[in-house]
Amino acid sequence: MVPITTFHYLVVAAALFVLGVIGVLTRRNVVIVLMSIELILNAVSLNLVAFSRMWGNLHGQVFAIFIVVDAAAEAAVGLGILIAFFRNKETINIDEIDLLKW
Amino acid sequence: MLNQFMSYLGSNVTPGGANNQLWALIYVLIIFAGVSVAVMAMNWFERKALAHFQIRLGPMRVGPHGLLQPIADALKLMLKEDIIPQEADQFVFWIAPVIGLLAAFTVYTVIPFGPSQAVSDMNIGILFMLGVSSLGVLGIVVAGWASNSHYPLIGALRSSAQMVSYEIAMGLAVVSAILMTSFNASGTGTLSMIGIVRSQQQQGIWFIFKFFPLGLVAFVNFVVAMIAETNRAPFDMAEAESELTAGYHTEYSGLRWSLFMLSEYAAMIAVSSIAVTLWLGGWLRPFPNLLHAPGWDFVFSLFPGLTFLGLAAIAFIGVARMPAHFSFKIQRIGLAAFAAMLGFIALLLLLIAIAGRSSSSDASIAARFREGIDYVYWFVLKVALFMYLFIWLRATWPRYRFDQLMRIGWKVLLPITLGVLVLTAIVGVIVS
Amino acid sequence: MIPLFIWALDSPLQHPAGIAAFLISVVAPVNGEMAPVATPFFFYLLSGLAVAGGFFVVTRHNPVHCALALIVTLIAVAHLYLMLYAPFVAGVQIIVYAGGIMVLFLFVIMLVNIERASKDRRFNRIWPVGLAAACALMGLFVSAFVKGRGLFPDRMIKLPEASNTQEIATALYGEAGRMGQYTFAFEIASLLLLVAILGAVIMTKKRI
Amino acid sequence: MSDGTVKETNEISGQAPAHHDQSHLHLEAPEKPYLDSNELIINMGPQHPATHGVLRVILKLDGEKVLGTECVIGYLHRGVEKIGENRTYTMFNPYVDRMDYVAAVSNGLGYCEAVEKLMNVEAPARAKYIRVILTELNRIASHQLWLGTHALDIGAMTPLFYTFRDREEILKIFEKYCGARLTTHAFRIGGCQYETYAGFEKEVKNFLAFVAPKIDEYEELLTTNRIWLERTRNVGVISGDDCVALGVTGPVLRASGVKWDLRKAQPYAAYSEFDFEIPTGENGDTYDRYLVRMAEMRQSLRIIEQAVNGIPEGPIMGKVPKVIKPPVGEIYHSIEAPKGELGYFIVSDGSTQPYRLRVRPPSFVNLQALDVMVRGLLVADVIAVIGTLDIVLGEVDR
Repeated sequence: MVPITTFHYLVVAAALFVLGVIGVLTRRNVVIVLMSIELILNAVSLNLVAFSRMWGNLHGQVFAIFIVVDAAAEAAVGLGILIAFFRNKETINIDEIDLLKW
Repeated sequence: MLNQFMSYLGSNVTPGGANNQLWALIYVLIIFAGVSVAVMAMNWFERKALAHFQIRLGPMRVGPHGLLQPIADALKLMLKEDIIPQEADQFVFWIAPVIGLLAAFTVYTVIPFGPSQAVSDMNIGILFMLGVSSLGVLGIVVAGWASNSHYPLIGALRSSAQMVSYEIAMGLAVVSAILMTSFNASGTGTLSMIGIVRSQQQQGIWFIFKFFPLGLVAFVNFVVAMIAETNRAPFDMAEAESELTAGYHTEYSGLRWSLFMLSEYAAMIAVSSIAVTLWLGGWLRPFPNLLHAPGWDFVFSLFPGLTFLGLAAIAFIGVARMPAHFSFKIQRIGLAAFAAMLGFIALLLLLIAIAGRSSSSDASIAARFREGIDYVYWFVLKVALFMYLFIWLRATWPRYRFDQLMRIGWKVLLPITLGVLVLTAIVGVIVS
Repeated sequence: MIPLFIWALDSPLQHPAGIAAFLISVVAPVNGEMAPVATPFFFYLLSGLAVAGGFFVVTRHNPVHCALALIVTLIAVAHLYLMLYAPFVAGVQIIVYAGGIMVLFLFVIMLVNIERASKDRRFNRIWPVGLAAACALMGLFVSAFVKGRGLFPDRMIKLPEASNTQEIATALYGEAGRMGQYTFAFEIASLLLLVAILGAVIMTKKRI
Repeated sequence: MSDGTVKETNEISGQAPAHHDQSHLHLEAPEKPYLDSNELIINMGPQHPATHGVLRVILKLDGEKVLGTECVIGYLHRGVEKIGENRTYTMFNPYVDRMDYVAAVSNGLGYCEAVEKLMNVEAPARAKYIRVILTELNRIASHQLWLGTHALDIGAMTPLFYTFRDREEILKIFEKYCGARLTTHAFRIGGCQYETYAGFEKEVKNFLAFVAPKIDEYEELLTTNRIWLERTRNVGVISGDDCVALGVTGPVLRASGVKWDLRKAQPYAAYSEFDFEIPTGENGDTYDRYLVRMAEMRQSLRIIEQAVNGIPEGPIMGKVPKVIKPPVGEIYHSIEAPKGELGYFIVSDGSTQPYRLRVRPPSFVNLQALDVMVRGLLVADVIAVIGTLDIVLGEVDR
């Protein structure tokens, strides 16, 4: 078999990234949109860790940890907004979230 | 093969380590079987102990003193009709208990029953344990949701909130123990489970007694958090029988239900193992440094045999106390055979202890074998004490209410563990 | 569940490891001192699982199924981290992502109206535009990878793995009184988390 | 929770539309000034481990907070009052035991005394003393059963077995006295049918010596237990005024600070001759009700001791005709049953059968307080409050 190189990891990350983008752009359910964002973040941190391995230093891994922190913050705030929104409009469809004020 | 086994016994490496893949596999099988048997034994013991707390006898009919009751239960559960509610989400309903079980059993990969008696020695061992045991909550949440019913849903929401909150206190308590490993010459701590026990050995103190009140406080906090984490009384809100019928597994029956029970008990043993490893010196026998003469080694190595001898004696007393009526004949024979088996094991262990003693200086196979038995014995004994604690609490205390539980988790345990962590760091810096 | 299971049994940290190694030695004999878990077979298996999980996240109707698929992806990616000699990141990924964030997601899915959501249309009104944009992005990636294949060297430098956690700690917190390279960023991240917690609490509370 | 689930519950409630219309829960059209993401309606019971029989409580929840409750009763309705109209006075006597089956002796006492009052006969002194002893024993048994099940509901498993062990001793005395353990039918109109068996006094005294430390044992397990305190203090608070307005009686009323006990207020049987106290609480919460009941058990021991020591000699049956035909008239007589005021209203047309018989069951009336007590609390507290009300569904549904 071909030995696994950084390039292989990049391809996987790119595939995850594109899947995430498709999810963000096409799904209606906000929860799933948030999940797709998590996919994108994962793709990015996979890239970073792969590069970290490629260069043989730890910067990529540290950044991956920061990305996890960011993902946690993003999920908390995003889901908080979602709950608040659901209370008011009783919907989580992205099509119906079209007012700047309610 | 035999030679390899002997050479393994003579070696001092973890099976997961270099060139021991085969033994790693065997260890996985041994641990899987061992944990399953332990869960069954725990099931029997809990029923009997609880019964005696409550002035009852508990199971008495299936086998002498109900010894075969867990087997009968397991058979019954396997043969029961497997019901999936029509409105349930079939796939998720099916997979939920499997998630819980996998999470509960996966944790055993890194539990060190001895310095070389573990499946693997990961350098992120404790992180791995916390992570995998936090996956167990997924099984519960998903089970409650998939049942498509109100009580399971409430139970699932309760337990997910509970487990996520208590994980924080638990993690902080663990961190303070890990911090203690770093107070050595090199100033470097370790996350490896084996490394943690080794550093207790090197520092000559179990971490429960380290910086006296601090280790103890962290340990107590961990114990409270671990009871909450495994959904046991007095924190068994998720399956509070009198409130939510059976909580998240209300709709489950038969084999699937037994998988939930299996994973609950396996998780109990797993978290107890963490507590033992982090604070109670893991496989170390009491006073390994104070009483380290070979003579003391011999005395302590007699303990496993003596324990089994005691169990055999109890079983023989049971035989003697059985009614002399002829209808008890089979039970008497069965119990006597069980007692004889225990006695035989005791004899074997004592023999090994004596044989291992005579050549304790060189690394003979008997000596290695004796050491291995010692390690596993002390580890299992400590875990068994925790199991008794679980039963004791269940028999004694009422159940907390959900908001009180969350209050304890966030307003009591979290600040205390944080304070202990900071104090441990300060004291450690001052001392070293 | 396969990744979880594999993760259960492999331990690339003390190479070679566990049952995964055993399986590998049966499936494809390994030669040399190459870590057995870092074999192409495992790479393809895990990346396949990750991509399949991502695919289901995007296509499944039911949000809970999506969440489960995402968990599979996350755990598979954690494995990939392990293969890349980043055990600490993998551990953090499991604890924070799979154990924390995904439970939060499931919690919210159960709170909001899922019955109706699962009967609704899956995709929004402008899905063709979105899909086209994503395809364009994919084209960009493909062209970049095809043209820039040489930009990524094939080397894979072995990182000292046993001290991985320690080195990350050094980078984050510094060493012997010196501030680490990322200490300031780390503090900022903690501030970010604090703000996020406060924001989430304030937004979800009915009356403060 | 969701549209689907709310509809589903409505379908279930829809089985009883007449009842449904009077529902104060507004199940069909919940008024939501503020849309709530987690409002759900669940049915607790009639098959539920903690509803003590076949009580069905419809709970409207906001998350875990109770917004309102509605009790659906009648699953155990046997038409006891109607049966009474079709039986002679004597024949109806065993039926009353089946109402509050954990305190059957009290039920019988109330009925016999009501009929005696209607007929203007009085039971002899010895019969009255025997009645007091058995009734107070039964009060202890009832409270013990309450304590065990209440503690079990709150999660303490062990007290149940302790209380049942000790209740067994009481049931043994009952069995020796009249041959039955649960539905005793111990008394007859005009007195008692059976003379006490040989050694009765001694056994009762032995029991008193046996049970007093056991009550301390229960208290040791619970009274100062932190979890028990947290689960019961300030839970299900009801004020004395509310109790009076709702007609709540018994330990629930006394725990709210109202010193009202029919044994003192309107002494019946031989209660005026004994020295005992009425324990009262202050806060009217679940913990006070627990304390009041524990104190009542001790007071009952005092009463029994005095009664056993002072039991007079003499006949045990008053002068009652063979065929009981009370004069035309009506009577309301009530006694202090373990759960509260147990009243019998009997209208006689001069025949051998009551024209109308009406029972005022304490459980039924006390159950009304449930809604007042649990609003704003959590689901777990509903369990605690149902337990603390000490209801018996046989009596609620009759």
